[in-house]
Amino acid sequence: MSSLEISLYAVGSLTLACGLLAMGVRNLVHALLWFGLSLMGTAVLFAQLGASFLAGMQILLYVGGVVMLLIFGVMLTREHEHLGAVREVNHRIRAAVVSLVLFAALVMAILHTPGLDQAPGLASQATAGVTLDQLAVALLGPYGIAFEVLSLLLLATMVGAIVLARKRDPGEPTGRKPIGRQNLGKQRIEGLASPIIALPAAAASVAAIATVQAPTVAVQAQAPQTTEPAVSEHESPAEQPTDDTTDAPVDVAAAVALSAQGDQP
Amino acid sequence: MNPLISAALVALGLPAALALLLAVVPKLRRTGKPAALLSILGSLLALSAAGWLAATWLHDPKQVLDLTTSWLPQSGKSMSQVGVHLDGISVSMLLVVAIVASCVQLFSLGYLSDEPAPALGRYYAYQSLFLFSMNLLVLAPDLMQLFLGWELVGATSYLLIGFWFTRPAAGKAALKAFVVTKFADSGLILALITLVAWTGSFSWNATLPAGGAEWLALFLFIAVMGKSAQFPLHIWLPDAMQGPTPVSALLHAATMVAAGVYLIVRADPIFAAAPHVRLFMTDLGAITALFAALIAMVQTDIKKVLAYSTCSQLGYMISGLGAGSLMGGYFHLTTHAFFKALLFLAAGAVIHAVHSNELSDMGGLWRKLKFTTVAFVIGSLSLAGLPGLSGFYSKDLILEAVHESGNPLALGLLMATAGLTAFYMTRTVVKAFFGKPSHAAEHAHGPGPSMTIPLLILLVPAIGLGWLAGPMSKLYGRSYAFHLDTIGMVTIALGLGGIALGWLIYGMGLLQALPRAFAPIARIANGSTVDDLWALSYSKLGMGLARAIAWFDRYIIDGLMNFLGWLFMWSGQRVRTLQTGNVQDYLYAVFGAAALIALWGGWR
Amino acid sequence: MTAILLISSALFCAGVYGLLSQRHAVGVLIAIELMINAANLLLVGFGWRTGGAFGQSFALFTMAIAVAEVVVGLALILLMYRSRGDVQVDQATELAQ
Amino acid sequence: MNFHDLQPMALGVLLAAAAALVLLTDLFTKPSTKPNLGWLTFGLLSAVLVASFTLDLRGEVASHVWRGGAWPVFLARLFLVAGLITVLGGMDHIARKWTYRQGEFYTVLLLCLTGMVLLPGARDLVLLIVCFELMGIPLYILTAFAKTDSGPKPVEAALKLFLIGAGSTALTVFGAALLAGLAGTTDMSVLVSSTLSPLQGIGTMLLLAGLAFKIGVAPFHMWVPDTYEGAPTPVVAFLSVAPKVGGFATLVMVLWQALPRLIHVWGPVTLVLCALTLTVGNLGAIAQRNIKRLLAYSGVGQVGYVLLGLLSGREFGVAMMLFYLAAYVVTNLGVFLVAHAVAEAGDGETISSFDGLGRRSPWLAMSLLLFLLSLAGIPFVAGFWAKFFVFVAAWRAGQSEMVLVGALFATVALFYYLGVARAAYVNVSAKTEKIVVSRALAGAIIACLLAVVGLGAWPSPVVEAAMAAARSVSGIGP
Repeated sequence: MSSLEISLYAVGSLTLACGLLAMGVRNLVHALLWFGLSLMGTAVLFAQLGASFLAGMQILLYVGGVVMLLIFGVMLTREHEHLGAVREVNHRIRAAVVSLVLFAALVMAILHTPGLDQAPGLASQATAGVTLDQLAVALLGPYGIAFEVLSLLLLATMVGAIVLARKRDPGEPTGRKPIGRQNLGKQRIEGLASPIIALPAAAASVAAIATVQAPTVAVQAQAPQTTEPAVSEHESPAEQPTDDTTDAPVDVAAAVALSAQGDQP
Repeated sequence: MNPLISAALVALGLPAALALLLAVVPKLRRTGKPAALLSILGSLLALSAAGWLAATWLHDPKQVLDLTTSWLPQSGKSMSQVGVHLDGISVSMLLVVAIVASCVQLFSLGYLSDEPAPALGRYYAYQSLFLFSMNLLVLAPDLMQLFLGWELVGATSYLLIGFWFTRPAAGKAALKAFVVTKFADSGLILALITLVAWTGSFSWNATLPAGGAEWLALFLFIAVMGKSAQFPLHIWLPDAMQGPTPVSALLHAATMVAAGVYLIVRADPIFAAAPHVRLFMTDLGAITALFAALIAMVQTDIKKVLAYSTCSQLGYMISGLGAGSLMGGYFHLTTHAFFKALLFLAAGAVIHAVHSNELSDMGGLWRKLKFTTVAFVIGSLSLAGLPGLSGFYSKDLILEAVHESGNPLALGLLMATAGLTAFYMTRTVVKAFFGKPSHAAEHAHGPGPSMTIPLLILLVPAIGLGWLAGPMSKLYGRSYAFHLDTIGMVTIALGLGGIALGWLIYGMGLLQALPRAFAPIARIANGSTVDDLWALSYSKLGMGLARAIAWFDRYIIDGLMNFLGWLFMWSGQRVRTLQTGNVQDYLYAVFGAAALIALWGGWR
Repeated sequence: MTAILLISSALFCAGVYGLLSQRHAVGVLIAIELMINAANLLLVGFGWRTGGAFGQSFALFTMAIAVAEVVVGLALILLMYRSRGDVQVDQATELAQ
Repeated sequence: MNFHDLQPMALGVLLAAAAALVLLTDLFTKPSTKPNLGWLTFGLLSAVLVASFTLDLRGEVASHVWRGGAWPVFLARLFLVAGLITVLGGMDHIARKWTYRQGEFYTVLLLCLTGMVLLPGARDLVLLIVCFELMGIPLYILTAFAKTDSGPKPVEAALKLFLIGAGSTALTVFGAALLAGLAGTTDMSVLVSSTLSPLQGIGTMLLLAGLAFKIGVAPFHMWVPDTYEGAPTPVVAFLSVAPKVGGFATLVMVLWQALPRLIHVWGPVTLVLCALTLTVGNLGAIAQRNIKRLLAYSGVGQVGYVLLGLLSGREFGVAMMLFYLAAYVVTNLGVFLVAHAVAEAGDGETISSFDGLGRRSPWLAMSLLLFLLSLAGIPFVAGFWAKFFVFVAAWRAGQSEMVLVGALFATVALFYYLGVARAAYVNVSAKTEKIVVSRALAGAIIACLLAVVGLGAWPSPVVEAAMAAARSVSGIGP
């Protein structure tokens, strides 16, 4: 067993332990913190495997973005007061059975698959790792189309998240009473509109970061990759502020109007 | 275009055009009478076209004419042909359908005179649709078009059984007929699938792989069992009597139920290569014949008697075809169509007169309905196989064929059925037309001309068609000359015996009649013992057996279908309760299944 | 490579366990993220083994997809909170049978 | 890469541009004129459909990553027809209920269609998954589009779809990661070129499980009845057809094109799933009282037949599967739109809400009857040929047992389909007023009706097109 393997096992088992704790503890905020640690552990694993850019992305996107968003989610739905985040024992046993069956299948297959540890690329390139340039070329080369489609996906997500999360549609008359069982907490929910709008920004940052690489690639590959992809590629970053600016003020106005209304009776 | 083809197209297209007209012009449909007259005119024109065709073919039986266009072209070649195919077989069936349909449409005018005008218009729209569908089936050049007609006929049957849809029983019966025949139709669909999978077309003359013909014939026969009401899929037919009586005459006695027999005749090349299926057909037909005849003995509803009698006669046809006698099966189809239509229409006249289907509400009707009585009696005698009437010749042909095929079991069952048939028809005749009139029968009124004329028309072939067996056989590409041998004489004896027995028991009253008839024996055998024994054996054993079989039919065969329905319903409920609404249970199912198939994937 | 495969399989199965045992909607989301994270680890591992850029590129796309799903999921959780007043996934059983 | 290089995937590019156009138009539209956005979308979709006939869409994009030809074009037309009918049928509902967020609705719908249209051409696993997600994520959004307007049900429906969908995505990604990692590439044409190993089997199975969720194969179908019941009907109409077509297209590409060498792994599993799906779908539908739940289960049952076509082998089976999908799209959209029309008239969504429909609105009832007959596979409407051809394909592939099982369940299906028809024609209702159907919705129903009857009377052109599409897809790959 090489030293790399030993360290991989060490970090891996820490990561796994954090993951298991995240899935097992009763307090949801604690679970989130364990989850964050597990993600960091994964980032370390990435770095050990020579994927330093991805390790950075992992920290930036997951630990910085997703975990924070999820904490927002927990806070805003005020569910941190409820501690019963996990289900009853029989459900947990059921869940454990399923995951153990799956794990058994995977382990069995891993142990029966020959040649996993002796691949051609393992010795030569692996230690050097994949350079950022190589990654950028791949992202805008063979994966260029997928990249464009991804930007459409993020656009759809953004539009959808905004339209679902906002309390009131722009232009909608405010006379209607909100439908919902829990009217007490509604003022506080208003605040959610803006973080939810901010979420797509985080999502779009993947696109943005990768876009940074585009000029380099264009120069390096000396390919005429200029005109068309820009249409959809710049769509998402371009669209986002527009939506932000139009929706947010209206939303805030609506929120103010609503809270005023809610205060009266 | 050949004028003969044009005539066939008239017979096919005119009813279709009328049905379409009545469907899309509600105003016309709602007028009732004019719509009815239009439809009758259409059927008469179709009849004259069919008559001309039949006359031509009687003159030149070997002629074959086709007008087809390819449908479902696939990869360069054509899978299916639609159009008309005229030969002796299709032309003779066309004529039978046209005659019976015209008579029934005419008869309905009087029978349904009390219906509101929109309902009458609707009825005639269905009638025209039926005529079109049946002609489509009859003239089909290949199995696909036949299937099209087959399904349309089924759908029309469904509509007509449920004609009085406000009666819950009618709706239920229509649904039952639909589901049972649809179940059987999956056999036909399987046949289509296998045929096209093996040969790439729907022609029944294609060369099949080894053993293919047996499978194909089996699938086709499953469909026939449903459509032609063979045991145990006959259960829909008695219930189908919920429709108006002329409908029963047309669809459920004379033409539609015979479509199954017609299919076997058409697909003769396939059945000819399937000896096992044919043996099965012979036996099942004979079983159905006896089974249904036994049930008919104890029915109290005049239409149910005729319905079971239809099952029984269809059993004859199937048995004959199974024995390899195309002529016998097909000729019996033809004669049966006429005399059974006659019987049903006469029964319709009776029902119209007394406003009841129950035999107990009838009795002594011959005083009031003299002509109807004559028609019904002649129809019964033809059905019972009295020599000289048409039913005798066709039945004799079948029995001869079964005898020659060396199947003594089937022959015995069919012979017994011949006696029973005569017996239960005598019972019906006596109960309905003779004896003491019931209250309703006292006030019965005679049928109008629109009801008597069809009876008169149908009387002619019911009596005389048997004499035409020779020329008819040429249409089927066979030859035939009547000769009476042992089988025929035994059949005659059985028929006469059945009639005599029925007359003794129901006409004269058993308890008075038997002591006198068996008096010498009774004296020797110590008084009234034989009498009692006979009474006992008859009432306890004979009728008991019939009742037991009727019970079996009602609760076991029918019950089996109901049980299947219940089983599906029950499992449906179980599937429903799986849906707890808790998304985690759903996730559990999803990931449980994923884990299991992953286990499989890793193991492989 | 076996090490990476084992670790990521275990992480994935931990996610499956969480998915089936968490009752809080955010908890379920965490579980899903953990599973996708395991897939990413697998991809990076395979990329390291083979030496191409495909592993890391694929992992980047997966990350973006995961983030998009979190965004939509949080919006839905918010809606659920508004309409029901709680976000316990096992309590939302209005639609059943 | 310049614009001409993208010509084969022009339909996707056009749809993305259409989405952007609708979004921008929405920004500059006053609320009073927003209902025109529906017509704008309809026009744009029609234009793309026309473009699918006029443009030359053959060839490859970006070195084998995306390949055009008859296969993606056939599927794109199916998606576009589904989108057009959904937009037409749902237009009034959307304008009335969601007046101030119509623009977003149509944008998301168009983006979803973009994902679908791009999906069948993908020859790269990453692109395939991204397109699959572009199809999937907008559906979560559309399902939740009613938000809290009418109680918690729509949200619950969307949440169930989302949670199971996201879980399935994780499965898909993990499976794809295993396969791609072992092959050392994401190019689908060389995904299984090396020696076979158990891990590849697991990867295939996890990928299959993830994809099976989208098409509602039992036991991955659990979300289907709940989501169909809770979500807004026009969305459900779309959800019940388009993603299924997309899911099956993906399955064809993954199973037949990329992993044909692993047929000994996925073949038996798919067969078992097919039988299970037929059973669960058809039995589940029997006991339902809500029309949307009934149609949900019936849809699961229908998936069983499509799966049978998929299983039945490369060219003919896939072609017959495509024809089945085409028939299913128009039929199922039609039946959902009729249910929508009845529900819009305030009669609810139970089966008894169809009582007396035959007398109240004869044309609506007749359309319903024809759609139901088509779903039941009764001659001679579209659904009959669909079932028939699939059975022929299955028989030719030696799956005669499955043909018998399928035929049996086709008879069982009559019970529940006729139950609805019976409500419309036999049952009596106290209500006698005619059901008012808006012109757009009526147009959508008539379009479906014409397609169902037309495909029933003359299926040949679509059969030929499906054959061509299937030929073009099976000619590629190992």
